[in-house]
Amino acid sequence: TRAIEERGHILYKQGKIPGSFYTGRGNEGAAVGVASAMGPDDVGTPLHRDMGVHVTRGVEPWRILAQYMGREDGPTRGRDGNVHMADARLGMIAMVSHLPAMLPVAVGCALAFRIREEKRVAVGWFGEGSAARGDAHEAMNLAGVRQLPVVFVCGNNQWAYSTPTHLGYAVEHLADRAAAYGFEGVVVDGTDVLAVYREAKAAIEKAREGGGPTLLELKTLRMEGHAVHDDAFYVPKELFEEWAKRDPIERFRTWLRENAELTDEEEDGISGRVKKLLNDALAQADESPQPDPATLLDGVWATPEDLDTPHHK
Amino acid sequence: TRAIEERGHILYKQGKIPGSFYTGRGNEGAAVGVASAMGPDDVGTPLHRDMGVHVTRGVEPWRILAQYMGREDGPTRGRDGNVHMADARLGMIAMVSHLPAMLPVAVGCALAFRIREEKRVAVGWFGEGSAARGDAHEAMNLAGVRQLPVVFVCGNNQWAYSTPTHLGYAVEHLADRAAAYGFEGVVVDGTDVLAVYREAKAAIEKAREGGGPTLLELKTLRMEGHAVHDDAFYVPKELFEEWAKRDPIERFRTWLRENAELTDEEEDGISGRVKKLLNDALAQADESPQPDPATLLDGVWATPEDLDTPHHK
Amino acid sequence: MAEKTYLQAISDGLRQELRRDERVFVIGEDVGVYGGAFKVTLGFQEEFGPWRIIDSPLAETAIVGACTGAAMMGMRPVAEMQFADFISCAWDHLVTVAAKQRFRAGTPVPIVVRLPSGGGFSGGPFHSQNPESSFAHIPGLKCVCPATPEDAKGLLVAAIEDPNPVLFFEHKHLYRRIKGEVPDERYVTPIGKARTHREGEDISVITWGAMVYTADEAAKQLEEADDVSVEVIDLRTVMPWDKEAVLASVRKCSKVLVLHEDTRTGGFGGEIAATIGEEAFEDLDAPIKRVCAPDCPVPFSPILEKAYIPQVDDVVKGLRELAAY
Amino acid sequence: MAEKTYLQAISDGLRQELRRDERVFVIGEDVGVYGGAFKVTLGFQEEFGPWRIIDSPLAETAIVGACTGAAMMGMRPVAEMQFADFISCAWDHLVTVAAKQRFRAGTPVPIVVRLPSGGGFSGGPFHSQNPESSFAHIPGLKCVCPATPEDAKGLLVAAIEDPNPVLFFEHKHLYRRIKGEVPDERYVTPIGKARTHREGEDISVITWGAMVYTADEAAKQLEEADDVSVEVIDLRTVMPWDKEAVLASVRKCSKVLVLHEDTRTGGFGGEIAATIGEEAFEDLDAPIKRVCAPDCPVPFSPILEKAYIPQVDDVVKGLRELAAY
Ligand SMILES: Cc1ncc(C[n+]2csc(CCOP(=O)(O)OP(=O)(O)O)c2C)c(N)n1
Ligand SMILES: Cc1ncc(C[n+]2csc(CCOP(=O)(O)OP(=O)(O)O)c2C)c(N)n1
Ligand SMILES: [Mg+2]
Ligand SMILES: [Mg+2]
Repeated sequence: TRAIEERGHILYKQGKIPGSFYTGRGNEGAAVGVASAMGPDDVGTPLHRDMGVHVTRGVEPWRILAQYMGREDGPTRGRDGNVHMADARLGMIAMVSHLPAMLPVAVGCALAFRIREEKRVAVGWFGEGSAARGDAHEAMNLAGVRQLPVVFVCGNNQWAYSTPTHLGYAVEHLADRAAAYGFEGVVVDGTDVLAVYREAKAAIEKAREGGGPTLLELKTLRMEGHAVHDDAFYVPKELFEEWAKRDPIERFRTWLRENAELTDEEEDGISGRVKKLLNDALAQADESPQPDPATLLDGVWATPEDLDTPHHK
Repeated sequence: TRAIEERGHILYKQGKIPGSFYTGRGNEGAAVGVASAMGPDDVGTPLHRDMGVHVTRGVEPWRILAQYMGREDGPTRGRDGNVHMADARLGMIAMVSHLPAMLPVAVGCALAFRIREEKRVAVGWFGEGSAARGDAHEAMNLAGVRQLPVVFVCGNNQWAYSTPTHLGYAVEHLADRAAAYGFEGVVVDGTDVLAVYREAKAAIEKAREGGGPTLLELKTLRMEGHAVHDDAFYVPKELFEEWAKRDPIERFRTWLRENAELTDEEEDGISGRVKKLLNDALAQADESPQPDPATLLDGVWATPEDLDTPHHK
Repeated sequence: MAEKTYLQAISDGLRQELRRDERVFVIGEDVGVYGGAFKVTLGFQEEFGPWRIIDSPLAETAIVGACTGAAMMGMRPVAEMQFADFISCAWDHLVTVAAKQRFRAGTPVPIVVRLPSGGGFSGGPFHSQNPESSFAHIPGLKCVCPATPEDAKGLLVAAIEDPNPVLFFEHKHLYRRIKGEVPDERYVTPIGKARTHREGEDISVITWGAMVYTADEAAKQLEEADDVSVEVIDLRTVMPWDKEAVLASVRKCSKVLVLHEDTRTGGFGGEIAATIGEEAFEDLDAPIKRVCAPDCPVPFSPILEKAYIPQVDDVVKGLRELAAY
Repeated sequence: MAEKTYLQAISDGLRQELRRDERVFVIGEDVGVYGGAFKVTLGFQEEFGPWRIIDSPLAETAIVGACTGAAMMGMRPVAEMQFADFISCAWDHLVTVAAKQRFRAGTPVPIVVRLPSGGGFSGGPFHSQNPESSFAHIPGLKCVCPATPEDAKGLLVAAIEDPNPVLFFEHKHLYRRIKGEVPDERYVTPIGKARTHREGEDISVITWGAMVYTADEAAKQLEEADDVSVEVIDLRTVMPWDKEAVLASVRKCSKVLVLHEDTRTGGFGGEIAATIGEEAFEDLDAPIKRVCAPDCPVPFSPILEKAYIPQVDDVVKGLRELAAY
């Protein structure tokens, strides 16, 4: 089936992108599963493990590479780096470093939809570590009180930098906190892209129909260090081995082979296309010019014309 | 029984103090009940409805009146007003307006006790309205993760200024949120001083023995406007009438008469002593000098000598 | 045209915008049934309903953060802080998200945050502050501080139209004390243009907000008692601030006093004085004097507060020193 | 006495205090097993245990707020922010509670917050900021910005001893790049005393943090190429700042350049320039020049960041203009 093949396609990409792209490793299924469940007019605030969301929404790989290189054609034109980016035309809002500062923003998007009585949904991502911050609480409380069309996606990859979950929170499942805000919480195996898709779809459609917020907790393991410099010495090797068996891409490949008659030829075809796509992307990104220092101050203040964005309609 | 009589004594005071003192009306039982359950070395961060806490801890009424008058002998020496005060020697920490900004501070006191392995407990007050703020979440989460000796007292008087509870939170009892932080929550009738004392005592002693935090939700009704200027037109009259029947002072008087053989003579005696005490206090407060503007800047920076306070030992 | 209080002008201006632009909505604590702590939105919820005049939970980051999200989806949110002092609870959101989103991602954040600010009535350390200097330092945030009813309405309209996050400082002490003629129709007072509150020749006073009236009083006294003519420039907006107007006045008077109600050290008056010193060095006949609050929290006691907030006498003293220099 | 990096000096100073005073403890994100994002507390948890080197949840208000409470109970907390940028999440607590408690209630709050700050390595808008100006404006908070390994240790000790809340800005760019002799024994470098990094006659540069080295480079160039002698004053602490030392240098050189890495408008350089203009007006032979970052967030691209952070060439240019004035 094409839809699924496309998702597989994207998952492959994820596994194949070099360098800092690896920071989402182990989370590709979660990211892609949720993004695939979103409607075209839905919006979201994906974070640093959610490259798969941008790719699924259709950001061209070469522009992502240009972003990493700080080039003029990256979504932030060299103003910000790595996954601190988004394409407004695709309904995505660029994250800030401060976690989970984008959750109140996602709730605000949902508030706009509710005021205008549009059947659109906002999706807000956060990690299990940043669940400890006040922003998570204020956002979920407001969303619960007003029953806004927002889905909170907690990527629980068991570590916040070097901090294990028992030093971050003292409840069994973060999804259980949803009850404290008057909506539903669901725990999902984040390495099973189809399960994620199913639950995300249900939550998003529920919100769309006026059923209020849902808190999805996607359990995964961060399969590498917090970032490239971190070798994750503090994570028990057994844990890595155990979760390696549940690699979302492998799981989905197996599923495709067993249920979607994915053949060796098709797979090689996909890998081939991906390799080419990324080679072309790299070349194209490399041709993107460096930003011009003379324009540094241009972007500080918004002009009335800036308001003609899909965002602001 | 003297202890109880003293509490009754204090309750009477509460009812008799003029002007802004009324802002605690309906909450006297809750405040006094909790304060009476605290040990001499325990500390707390009472708020604007908790005059009863200060009085119970032994702040002399004349100094409170001096505080209201902005005089030199008020606990803040005219620097801050009304209940924004505390006597460090009595283990109290002066509140700020920003709610519930004192909760992380109370948790910090408990952290110090835990680090030093002292059997002391910190009590942090907040209202049901301010439960929506991030500070409440961050404080309870840290306390839960570290199982610190702190008791959170939520004075749920059903209104946050003009905001009813259903616009402030979407869970039945705020006490239920304790589960989200890994400790126990208890709902108590805040107009029953003895019930409050009982539950507060249990929570405080549990914390003292290493049992971790408790969230007490004391249900009352704010029997007047948010402050003197507010006539509370938005509160249904029926609600006032219903809760008037449960006036904590009346309830406790009745109890004293039925169980502690409180006689008319004793009662008149108490009211007499209270009247005199307050008259004297007013006179004494009135003699307190105005603060000297020349000293305005003296208090901005702490000196090493300032650290010789009971607080800092 | 009708005479209105500063507060009425704000209220009417906001109602007018709510009527003409359905993208505009109000969110804050007690803004609905109660009409806001200062009754600026009194009766609004009846007219516009609970989804355009939104009573929020007690959570400033949620309020302002939600405004940012709604603005990105095409709304024109107007948040009310119950007191300006509580904006500290939304500091991170404003400086981290709202201020930088346009620069980083090209996404404008057209929000307005209304901030009842200022002292003078024993509000104490947490109901009297003037935090504009803290925000004026953050690139991407605008700070508006009207002094007259006419400006209050016109600048509020401008703030709502502006595609950037705008902090709208309403001085509580002016709410009911200051009256003035206010056009009934809609009009825009441009952000970034100062006004000359009083013409003068000898000394130029640069100020904004409630201090405009303190400066004017002092100017009167100097004119009458000392025969010194004092110009009073009302900046109207602190970020952006009207450097050209200030420099023109400085070149004319060649003596300057910068006056603000916030504390001195690190206050925005330093920026203004430094800029004048840098760009009008040759025009100055005397050191630039700053009259500000001393470096401490706002005290509660009336006597202490009087010693804290710059008084007419303090300005007169400063002007006399400049005149004598 | 041994040669140490800036980072090692901070680490050793902190360990020394933890050893000699059991009231001192460390709390922050990943400070325990991991030893902190920059490894300042590497190995500390083994030595002092999990209740003195505390891995906190990801919650800055909880971290700093808990420090305040613990300090009131007699402890000497040292909080670590993973990056200075994240202190914005504890802004409200610091300005509302910690800064004002002594003034209001007579209760001192002896806490230290360590803040790895500054740019120069493409950290982008949220891992490069220098927020000291925002805090220096708040009465009751001290801001310490060491430039040398020796000062880093001595000022950290002073900060821990100080009965007030102290923000300790550690410049990330100096961590491993700057080495210097550091005494092994405990010593206190007083807060509020500047040091003369370089003696000069003609122009005085007032700066702090990493910019001390930028200024020194520029001074060298002017001495060699233009035969102009430049004095470099390292403030060491921005609040309180050493006005006397600055004014003395100004009186000697009568030309001044104020340099900082933070953005210009509303930055603390304005306060310094305004004060000099007010108190040394007659001594100035040229306008006070400010060299600072332009008014925008810190950009990620190396090329843009180079245009943002003041470079040696920018300072040289400013000095030449002053020399020619
Ligand atoms: C407010 C804030 N404080 C600290 C940091 C530094 N930091 C970046 S990622 C991270 C760990 C986040 O853990 P989690 O929320 O579980 O997300 P994950 O990285 O595991 O996906 C930390 C502490 C931050 N980004 N924001
Ligand atoms: C952070 C913050 N925002 C707004 C206010 C203004 N304010 C003072 S009291 C109050 C209502 C508080 O309600 P609640 O927490 O239920 O306490 P109560 O007054 O009912 O005892 C509000 C909004 C404040 N004090 N702090
Ligand atoms: Mg995580
Ligand atoms: Mg209440």
